[in-house]
Amino acid sequence: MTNAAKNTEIEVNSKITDKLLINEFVVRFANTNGTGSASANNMFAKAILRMGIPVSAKNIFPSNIQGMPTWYEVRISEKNYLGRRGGKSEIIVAMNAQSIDDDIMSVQTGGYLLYDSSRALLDSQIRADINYLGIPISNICLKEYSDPRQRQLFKNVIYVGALAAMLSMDFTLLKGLVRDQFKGKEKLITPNIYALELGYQFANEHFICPLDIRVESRDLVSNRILVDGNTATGLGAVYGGATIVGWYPITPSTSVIEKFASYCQRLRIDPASGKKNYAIVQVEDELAAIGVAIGAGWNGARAFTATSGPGVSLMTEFLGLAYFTEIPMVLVNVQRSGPSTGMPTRTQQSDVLACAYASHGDTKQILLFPDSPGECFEITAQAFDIADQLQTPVIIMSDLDLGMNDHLSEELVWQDSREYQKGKVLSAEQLDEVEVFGRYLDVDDDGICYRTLPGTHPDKGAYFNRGTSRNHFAGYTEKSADYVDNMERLTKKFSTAIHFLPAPEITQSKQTAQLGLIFFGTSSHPITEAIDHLKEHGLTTDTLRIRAFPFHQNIEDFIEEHSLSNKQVFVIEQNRDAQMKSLLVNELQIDPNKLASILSFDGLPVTSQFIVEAILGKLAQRQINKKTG
Amino acid sequence: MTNAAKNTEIEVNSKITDKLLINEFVVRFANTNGTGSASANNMFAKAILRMGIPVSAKNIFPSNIQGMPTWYEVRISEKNYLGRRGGKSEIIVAMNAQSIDDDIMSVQTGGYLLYDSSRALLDSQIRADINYLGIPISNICLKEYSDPRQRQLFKNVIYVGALAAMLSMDFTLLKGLVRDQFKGKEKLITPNIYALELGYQFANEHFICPLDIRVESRDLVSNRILVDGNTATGLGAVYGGATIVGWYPITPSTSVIEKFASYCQRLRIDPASGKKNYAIVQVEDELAAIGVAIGAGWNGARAFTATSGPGVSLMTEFLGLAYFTEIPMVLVNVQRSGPSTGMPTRTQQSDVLACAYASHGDTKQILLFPDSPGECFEITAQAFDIADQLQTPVIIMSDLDLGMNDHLSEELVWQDSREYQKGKVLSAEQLDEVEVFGRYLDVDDDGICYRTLPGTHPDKGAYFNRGTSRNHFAGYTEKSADYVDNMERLTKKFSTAIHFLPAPEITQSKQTAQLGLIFFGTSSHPITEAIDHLKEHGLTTDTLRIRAFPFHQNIEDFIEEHSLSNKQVFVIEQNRDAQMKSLLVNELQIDPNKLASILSFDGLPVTSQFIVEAILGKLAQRQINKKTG
Amino acid sequence: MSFIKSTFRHPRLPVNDLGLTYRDYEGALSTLCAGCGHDSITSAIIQACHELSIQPSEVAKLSGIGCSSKAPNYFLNKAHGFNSVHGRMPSVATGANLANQDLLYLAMSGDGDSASIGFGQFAHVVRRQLNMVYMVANNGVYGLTKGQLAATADKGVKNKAGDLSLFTDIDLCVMALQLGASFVARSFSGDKQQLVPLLKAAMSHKGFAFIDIVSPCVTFNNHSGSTRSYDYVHDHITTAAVTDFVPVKKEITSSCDSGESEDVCLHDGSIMRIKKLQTDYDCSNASQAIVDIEKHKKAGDILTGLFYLEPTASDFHEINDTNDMPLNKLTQDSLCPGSRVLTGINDSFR
Amino acid sequence: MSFIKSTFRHPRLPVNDLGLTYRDYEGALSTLCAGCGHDSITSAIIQACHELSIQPSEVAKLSGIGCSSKAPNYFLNKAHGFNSVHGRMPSVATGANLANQDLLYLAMSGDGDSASIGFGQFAHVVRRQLNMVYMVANNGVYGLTKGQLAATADKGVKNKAGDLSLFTDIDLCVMALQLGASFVARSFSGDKQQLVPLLKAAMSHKGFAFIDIVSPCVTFNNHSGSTRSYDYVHDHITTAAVTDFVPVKKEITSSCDSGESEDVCLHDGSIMRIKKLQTDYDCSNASQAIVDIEKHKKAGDILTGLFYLEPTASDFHEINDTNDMPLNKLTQDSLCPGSRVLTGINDSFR
Ligand SMILES: Cc1ncc(C[n+]2csc(CCOP(=O)(O)OP(=O)(O)O)c2C)c(N)n1
Ligand SMILES: Cc1ncc(C[n+]2csc(CCOP(=O)(O)OP(=O)(O)O)c2C)c(N)n1
Ligand code: SF4
Ligand code: SF4
Ligand SMILES: [Mg+2]
Ligand SMILES: [Mg+2]
Repeated sequence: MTNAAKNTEIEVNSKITDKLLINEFVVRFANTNGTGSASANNMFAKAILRMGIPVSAKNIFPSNIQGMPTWYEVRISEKNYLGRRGGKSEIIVAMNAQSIDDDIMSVQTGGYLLYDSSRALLDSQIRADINYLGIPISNICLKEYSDPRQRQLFKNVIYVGALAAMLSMDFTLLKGLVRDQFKGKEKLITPNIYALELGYQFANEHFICPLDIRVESRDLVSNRILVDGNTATGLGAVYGGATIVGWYPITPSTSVIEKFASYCQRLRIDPASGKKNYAIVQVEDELAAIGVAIGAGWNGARAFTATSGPGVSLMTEFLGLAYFTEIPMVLVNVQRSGPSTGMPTRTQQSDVLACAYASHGDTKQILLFPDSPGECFEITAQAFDIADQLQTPVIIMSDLDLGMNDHLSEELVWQDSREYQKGKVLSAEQLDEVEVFGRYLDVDDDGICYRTLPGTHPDKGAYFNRGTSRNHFAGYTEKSADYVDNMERLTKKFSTAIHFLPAPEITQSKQTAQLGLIFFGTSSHPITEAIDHLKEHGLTTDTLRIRAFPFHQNIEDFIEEHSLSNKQVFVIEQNRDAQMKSLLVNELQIDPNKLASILSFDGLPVTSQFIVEAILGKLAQRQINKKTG
Repeated sequence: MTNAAKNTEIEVNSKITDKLLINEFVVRFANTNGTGSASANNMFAKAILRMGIPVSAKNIFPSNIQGMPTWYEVRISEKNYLGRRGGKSEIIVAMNAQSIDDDIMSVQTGGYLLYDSSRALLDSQIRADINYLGIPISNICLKEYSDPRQRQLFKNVIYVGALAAMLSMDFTLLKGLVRDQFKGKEKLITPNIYALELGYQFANEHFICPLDIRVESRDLVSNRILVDGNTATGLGAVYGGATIVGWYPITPSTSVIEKFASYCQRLRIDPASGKKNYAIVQVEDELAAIGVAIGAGWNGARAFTATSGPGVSLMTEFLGLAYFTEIPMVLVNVQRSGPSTGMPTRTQQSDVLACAYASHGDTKQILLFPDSPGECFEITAQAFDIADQLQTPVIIMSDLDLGMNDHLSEELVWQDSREYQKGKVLSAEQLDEVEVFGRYLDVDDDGICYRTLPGTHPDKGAYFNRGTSRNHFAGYTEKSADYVDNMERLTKKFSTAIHFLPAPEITQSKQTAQLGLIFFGTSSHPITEAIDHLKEHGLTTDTLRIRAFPFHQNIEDFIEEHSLSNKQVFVIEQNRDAQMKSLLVNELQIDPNKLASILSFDGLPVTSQFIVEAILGKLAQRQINKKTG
Repeated sequence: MSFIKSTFRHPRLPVNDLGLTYRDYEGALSTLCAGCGHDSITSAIIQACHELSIQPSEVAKLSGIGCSSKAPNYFLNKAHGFNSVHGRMPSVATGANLANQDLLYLAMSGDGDSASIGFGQFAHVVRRQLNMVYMVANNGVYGLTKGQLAATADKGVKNKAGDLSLFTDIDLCVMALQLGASFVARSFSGDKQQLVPLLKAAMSHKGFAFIDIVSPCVTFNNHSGSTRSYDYVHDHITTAAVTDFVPVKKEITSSCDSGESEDVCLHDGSIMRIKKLQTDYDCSNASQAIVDIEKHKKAGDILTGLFYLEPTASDFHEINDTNDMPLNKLTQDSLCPGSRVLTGINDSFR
Repeated sequence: MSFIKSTFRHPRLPVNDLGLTYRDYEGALSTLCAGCGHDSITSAIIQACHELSIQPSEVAKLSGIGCSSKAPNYFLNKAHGFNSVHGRMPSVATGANLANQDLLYLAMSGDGDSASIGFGQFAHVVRRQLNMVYMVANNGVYGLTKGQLAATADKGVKNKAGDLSLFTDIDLCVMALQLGASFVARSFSGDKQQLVPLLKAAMSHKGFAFIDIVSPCVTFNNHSGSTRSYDYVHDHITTAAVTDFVPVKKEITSSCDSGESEDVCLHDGSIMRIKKLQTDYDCSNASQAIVDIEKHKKAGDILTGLFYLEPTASDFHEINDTNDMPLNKLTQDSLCPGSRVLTGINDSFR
């Protein structure tokens, strides 16, 4: 095969399967960041969605603004496998000369490489076992457009058009998407559709379209939506009644606030005055950001902030203050790969311990673990209730994958009958009735005391809120008994907390399965697929998805049930140090040997392949140990 | 008994024992802070020391500058019980009208209350079962002195003089102490001795001196010293070669730096130029303080900072940077009662988890746990070697009790043959020889790489130090494989670390005892006494004192050996949440049920009485559980 | 400090417009050192609030950490207070104020709290033009940690322990002026006659009001050689203008000598009457104020009084265009867009 | 940005006194956006170091976090660098400098890094008079996090996303002047002719040298309406004086027109020649400089050039009286007092 041949006509070297591969494959786009590829790639994913086929997308981008390699991985799966699969991709769109060598290597045998053939490939770039689809995209753009920015931008649209032909996508639907996307900027619609058609026609003219890998319309999406978690979180905060935000930009949490702000601009303007029913301050750093939330929480408004990595560390002192003074507020932690600056644009679940025990001294924080945009919305709204009811910070543990990637999710749900739960806040009337008011009096014996807000009552209920030891009446004390009493009450409050927190999601077979898988957040995405593969290996699996810390009793039960002799519990997490396992062991007093860890911490969302291999490996190891031991 | 009678003559109401109580009791001084009592009380303790009797002192002071209650507890024990005993005191010197009611209640039946009888006691303040020693101290001072400050100050000296008579202390020795104390301020010697004599004579004239509680000279101190841990730590840093300090004041760590500074002023002036061989900067906050240490550590100087409570939280982000970029530095954490501002002048061991896992992401820090001033000196000096050898921060976990109270300790030891261990730092010559230099190349397969210092070599060895993911050559990378490789190497380094760290101190009977006690830092002080009492209950005890994290293998062995059916391992710590137990369970993969926690967290140093009662209580509970279960 | 507070009340204590006496504005008993300047500030605040007939419960007291930051506990017992963490009061104040713009925010900080650990937060809350009274009790040392030099200590002075202040000192008034504060003044805890009217004006001012109050630390910085001791301050204090404060309801009766006296009308209609003692005094010129402050400093003097006032300044909420109804009073009706709106939003994700 | 760097070297590239070419001062390939102002600063630094014949390995490069803070990776490959955490470079620089006063400390920060999160550290390192060159690449936005407004953005401007800058902007030069910096200048990344001599002078200056460098962010703040765009800066830049830098070894040949030109001798004997373009220019008067800066700003102009120079200023080590031998070079002999001394100390505890 010569380069010339590759440029014009496809020559099928190898096939993935003898049959057609329909609706079950991965397309990976390799681009340079800052060239506008993400929106074209997203258009591709959304077109699949509108064809009724389950789809998910991972944007793998650098910590840099322009000119570095970036990838966008679209998984199409009518089996509803929405996590990453692992392994090589069926189709790679290789638009970045920097990374093309690696990209060529990551095409699956029998798969396709769509590349810009304006420049010939090197001999070393030719693999005999894959198929090359060369389109002279740069040359086409050079001919079609004069503006350099357009020459750049439309490259991306052209390959989407070509893919439409190759994969037999609904072209009308794609055009509809362009119209939706540029609503309000009508001038852009025609040139975009034109670019789509350039690609579409080129592919149809030069290749046998569609390929043996292709899509077919289905009705498998039902009312699900494709959205990123940060958008849903921002919206959840609007619905949850948050009015005040202090924040400081940091990837990957920034868009939580940006989305909150843009929804507020639409949904939170006072109809009478046209004024804002919210206040967002971009402050000087993360210490100030959480300070704002705490000040507002003290004063009775629902407030939150969002941050990542280094921001969490910087908020540590204030988290301790809020825990000890019992001030409600919500912190959204969109985790990224640590330690330190780490890999700011890679995902991880590695702040579990840093958040659970945030701050010096004996502190414990409430954590919530959403796993989908739908749940981000729900849990964020709920977090404000929980914080108010428990009078303590609530940390929502999202991550870059959940926050910034588009996930196929149940739609967002709000019951209009639902009422904000503001917890134990005394009104002026209630204060009048109360005989003695003590801010830290455990009246209900649940560890949660009654609080008052500034300005409520002319004479009663005022107290001096402080991070120092205090007695029941918020008076400063260094008396050991007072101190211990207060600390033990806080422990009691933490037990009470469990009743307010979302319970774990458990799937359990009739007869307890051989394997118990425990996971949380985005680690749940590849689970369905992993379970199916484990079944192929004759292994049955029960699962438990943790949704909150402190832990519900049934987590302990699940572990007990699944750690009998011929069973095994695995804890899947995306960090090096098995942080969730540590938390389970500590807080539930569980023998750590009952829990085997599956740890994926390379910064990319964990794959089903990784999970299955790790589980099989550990089970095999156990077999060996049994035999030899 | 009338008040008049109490003021002049002692009338023994009750006795603690029929025999004389010699060299085995507690004297507790109740004063108002800011009145200069601490130095008089300290003089009392030091006099006991010079009489050759083991003594220890606890200063229990408020977070305030002047006018609040403060106590000073001196334990005299020829049995060498140097921890707190618990329970009431044999003698109380009650000089504070604010606290006198409580003080009277805390005299042991048969014990003595020495008080200022210038004002009569109330009837409610008369207990029939204790003995009152009234001295009209204020009146005496009013008569003797005209300056108000003197009237205040000499009160304290007067009661020390009186105690000398009552307890039959060596008066010449006391006078010698005054001379030592006021060396350089000779004018103050005569009036102080005069005040001592005022008290001494008054007591001799009005009471039957000595009392049945008294001291007798012994030779039980040998070469031990009486000093606080912070002084020893500051001095350890001088000996360990620290040259640079960034710091921010915070109780109870401030005096670490103050002592370092004052010893440097004496011992670190360049003899030729008269210039400083050190630099100490009081910076704007704790973030800057640790930043200074890190910058200096990167540049090859030995540097440290000291902080407490909130300061630890504020240093979290930088601790993560130092861990990930592998920069040596030492942090002295003098723990106090948390959370948040907590009780700033009370002790605790509650930053174990906050320090071990300081910072977001997967981080682990090296911890050292000294338990005496002698060890503070040794471990601080050693910490600089460890930090340099491991290229990572080392956190010395002291606490308020250890840092600010005077302890009877082995003397400070320095072997002149000892050499600073600077670890793997390449010189220009070595760089010339090295074929390829990679800052993060694991050449020796121990996880510790070679580093270079700025300015070493004109062409080789320079690299860009960064908190982001990097490859072996310190180049920025977002490649998963590079990231994982580096993170796993850091785990390996942490295993290597164990070889550099002080091993636990184990006392083990020939046959494994029934009880295994694990503790660290100041929790070890009451252990000797506790063991003796447990023996009285027929219980034999082995002990293990943890001196470093990560943990040595023999800690695991100790736990295994002591957790067989009829044995029990207890972990004694001064925090609410059993933080050391958590760390043991996590890191050694130990079943948490093997470890029973003894938790004292009221802010005062743990007592032997508390330990014994808690252990007996838990054992009794276990018996009941066994019977019913 | 005495630890038993007399509960005796004089039957004929003067009452203000709300019928409250001075006692109704007091707080817990001070635990500061006898003679501490901060206690005088406390009593000036009590007097100012009483005279202004401020409803105590309509005040929110804020502070960081330090002896000075304990002070809010010693005034206005009926007001909620928030003793936050060291140097971070400004952010807490921001959140509190955002939540409820109807309260009066009285904040107390120290020079360690605001010029060292909190300098970043200080600078940014000034920029933000938060409607609050920000007082710094400036004693040149860290009182609560026993006398270390603060960043406001004059270069060259020594603290009690003998440490020399080596670096350029930070003048918080100059910084506030530079960063856009709309009310900037300096006073002295020992000069109630000057301090009380300034406090009253600051409380009546809408926008960010900053008052640096020289407040001697008797325990750690009252020695000779200190430039924050009572003696030094008494000897070196100068005032550019004497201010008097006339609440909105009172009629102005005193005559007004145009050249030497100026009336500035504050946003609530109350009047700040300024009697110039120095000819070049001009409280509407921030740059000039900085020059004046520095000129006096060079001469070894401490210039006090009102430095700058922008009576029509905006505050954060005006700039942000926040609803007049305090955000913490909004109910679910106005906060939650409801399920119908959500349906449309869901559609946008398909 | 191109990702393959040519390794071709022109055989006759000019060499400096050390025999090094410009190439010897380069760093890794920039990953910043094509046209980013920060890359121009990088090349000005390279040129300045080359012309001054600085031994690259005798330089320590420091930075915080941001696009600007990446820049040190792109110059002086043979110098060690420390890319620290966001806003905290000044403390790291302090520690590094304390450890070894013999290196030249070149620090690069951004306006987010220095005026927001790092404002406290910035202020305090200025006070400390650390001997370093502190450069801020001032683009008015947070480049790396995609264009949020920085605290240096002029009040009233909008960023690319359309957000309005609501609050008083922080002028870091004014702050540095106020806080006691001994060398303060402003320049423009697009004006190498001005920037290079200023950098050279700053590097030769002993004490704290601050240069605020307007450095447009082509991706997020180069739109019309921005006051940090190339177009705006080109149109509004004014200079008080043109400076030229004459290294210590070179003889001064150009004639010197006394009224309009002034030679300032730096501590190492090199000369800063200043040609005044504005009559009231006086680089020894910090207060005047502040007034000038603000006057121009009110007129919508950006004043650049050398604002202030105190050629005989002290640095931290002089003030501290540190030994001349770098502390990191001291050996155990001079650091450890030994066992004999300890015996005496033990005695003091008995
Ligand atoms: C994060 C943190 N660091 C240090 C401290 C210790 N500390 C308490 S008050 C204080 C300084 C107080 O000085 P200033 O603000 O001037 O108040 P003053 O006591 O002089 O009124 C310090 C350093 C602390 N509480 N928190
Ligand atoms: C503690 C912390 N907070 C936030 C961030 C995210 N962050 C990275 S760079 C940056 C701002 C950079 O702005 P600037 O200093 O002006 O540099 P520029 O990119 O504009 O050159 C921020 C907020 C971070 N890395 N660390
Ligand atoms: S130490 Fe100083 S500032 Fe603190 S209370 Fe005493 S006098 Fe006031
Ligand atoms: S985003 Fe702006 S500051 Fe960052 S590299 Fe691009 S142009 Fe430069
Ligand atoms: Mg102070
Ligand atoms: Mg910037």
